[in-house]
Amino acid sequence: MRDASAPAEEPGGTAALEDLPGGLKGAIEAILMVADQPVTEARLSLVLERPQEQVQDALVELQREYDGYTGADSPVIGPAVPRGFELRSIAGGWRIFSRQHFSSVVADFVLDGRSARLSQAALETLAVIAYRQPVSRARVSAIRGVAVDSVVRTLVQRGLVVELDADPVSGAARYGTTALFLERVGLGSVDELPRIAPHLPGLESLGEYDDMTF
Amino acid sequence: MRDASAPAEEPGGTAALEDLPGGLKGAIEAILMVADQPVTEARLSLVLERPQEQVQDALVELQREYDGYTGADSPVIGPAVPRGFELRSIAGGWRIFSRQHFSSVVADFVLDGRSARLSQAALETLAVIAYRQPVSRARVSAIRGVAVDSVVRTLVQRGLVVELDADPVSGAARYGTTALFLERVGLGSVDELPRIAPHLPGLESLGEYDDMTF
Amino acid sequence: MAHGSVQDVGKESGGQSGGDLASASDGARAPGPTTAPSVFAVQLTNFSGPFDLLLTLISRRELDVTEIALAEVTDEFIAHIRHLQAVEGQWKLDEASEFLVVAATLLDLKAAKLLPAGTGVVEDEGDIALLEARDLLFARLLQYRAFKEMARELFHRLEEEAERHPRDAPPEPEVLALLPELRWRSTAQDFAALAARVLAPRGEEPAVVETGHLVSAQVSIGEQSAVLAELLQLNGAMTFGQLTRDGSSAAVLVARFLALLDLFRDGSVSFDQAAPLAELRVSWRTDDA
Repeated sequence: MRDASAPAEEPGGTAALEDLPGGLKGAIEAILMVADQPVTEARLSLVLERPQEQVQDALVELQREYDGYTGADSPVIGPAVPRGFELRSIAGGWRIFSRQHFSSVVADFVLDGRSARLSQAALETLAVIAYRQPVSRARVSAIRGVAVDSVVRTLVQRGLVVELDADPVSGAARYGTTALFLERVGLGSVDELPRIAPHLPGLESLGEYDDMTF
Repeated sequence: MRDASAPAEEPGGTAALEDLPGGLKGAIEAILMVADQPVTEARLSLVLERPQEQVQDALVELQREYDGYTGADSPVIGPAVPRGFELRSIAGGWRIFSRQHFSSVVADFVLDGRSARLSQAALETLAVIAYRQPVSRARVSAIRGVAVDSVVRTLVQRGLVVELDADPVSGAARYGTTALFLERVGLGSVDELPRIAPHLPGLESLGEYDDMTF
Repeated sequence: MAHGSVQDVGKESGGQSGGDLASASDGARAPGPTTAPSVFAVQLTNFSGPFDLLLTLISRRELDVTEIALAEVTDEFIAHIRHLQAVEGQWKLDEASEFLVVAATLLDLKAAKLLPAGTGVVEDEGDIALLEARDLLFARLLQYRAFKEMARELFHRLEEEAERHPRDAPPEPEVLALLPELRWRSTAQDFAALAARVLAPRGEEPAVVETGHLVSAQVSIGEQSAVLAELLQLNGAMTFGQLTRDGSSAAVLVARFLALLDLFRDGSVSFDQAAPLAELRVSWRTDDA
């Protein structure tokens, strides 16, 4: 898929972006497609090293394209056909969402895919959070050896886990378990969680392993 | 949030989808926006209540559109301009990815744990398991000439390899690769792995050496 | 090229010392400027087993696997594992045996080459066994090389794929709110067991050979040494039969025997045999002896 001839390696990097297939708009799309929260124009401007007005213009153009209107330089015959997604400006940033009028389809998909039981990955992540709270996603991820972002999200959606505070050092959000969790496992408080030391001698010294990456 | 004016509630639901602006393709796009793993054609077919061939055609059309080619019914003047994202068929399903040549600008916005590199020992072990699955650790060890227990454990933790079954003769656990592995190497299925034969004529007959020690 | 640390040499790195493939494969492709043909400079590369080492040595000299100049490569291989051993202090048993098996096979082959060529006719069973050993070694080496190639291929694919990022963004909150009722099965106890498993350290498990089914009780050679020393110091010279009269089990008997060898090696006891095949007498050596 990559255009091997693309002169991406050009010296004086500011020019290179426009030479890549898709150019500035493509770069913005690439970012917005994988960002899981709104991205501000200021941040885009910073990362892409382009003036904020230029970024803003590109965003509005993209928004119009997704809504079915094409740029003046590429006229399309026929009625405007919107894409299944849209670019919305919310909470001071931009984010791609499913188009609203497809929300029932999206709901069908989400409901169909969601098992009424927690996956093994979700249970294990929940266990780590329960015993290590308050704990950041990065730390849980280090303990489990895999990325846990979507699993933590599921647990938050399920109301079993909640964002407690920010890590004083890194500023990363830290998670803990909820009252609903306690209710499900039949406990009055987190302190009543069975000790896990008997299962594992020397657990106390485990702290140092947590932060290692594997 | 749902657009009340959209004719989604029409009786005889099968017709409704095509009446929505964007139609089937739009609906598929809307779903791809919220998917957190590759979505199979079968599942799209089920949720959208459309024949699988129709879904497949729409996916291929979307893929081409993102790559910069437009359908015959909407000719665009000028060269094909790819979008900043692409639709790929991997690990048995379809998923949206940022386009590779924008990786440097996208990297700032994602932290998905993909960057963690595997050691040479892990890569070699992964290769043997991928090509010889289902395969026991002892067999992998015989091919590599060293014990592989801890390496296999690492691969299992990373979710790239999984215990499949027990060897019918020895009872030893046999391992194979996972969907995550396919996703990470960008393949649709294990059958798409590059043929091993060109590298080594007559390798097929070597299988018998695996179990021999000398 | 010299990428691995000393501690890493020859060890399974367990996936934690990233990205050595590129460097190792570079070494395998092109003989670096550091490899003067006359002097063998030991490279502290992270060799992933004996085949890896052997392949690297072969390709460094730009030789075909099937026609390796055995004498040179064998010497380098031996030199290398000697060096590794010196650096490591000691080997892990399973690793060492793999290296030694390959080294022994190479030595056999080298020896055969050095001997007068003879008639070229396979003469005895020893020759045939040697040919088989050679073919087997080459076959395994070829096979390993093929998988190494594949590993490189996988590496490139992984690297390339890492530049594409999948979309992983949650739906809108309204959609997320649509959740089927959770079916919950775990009790607090299940949960604790799960947590204990997940939180367990994942480092190397010590390689413990389970012997519980073989020996009912552990017998320490050290302890038995002490027992022997006491008996001998008390009684002067004794026969082995006398020394083991109170032995309650075969394990104790064996441990006493081994302890006796230990003591002899240390110069603590001496053996005295009156006539050929006569019973040995063991006596404690005093300093003035």
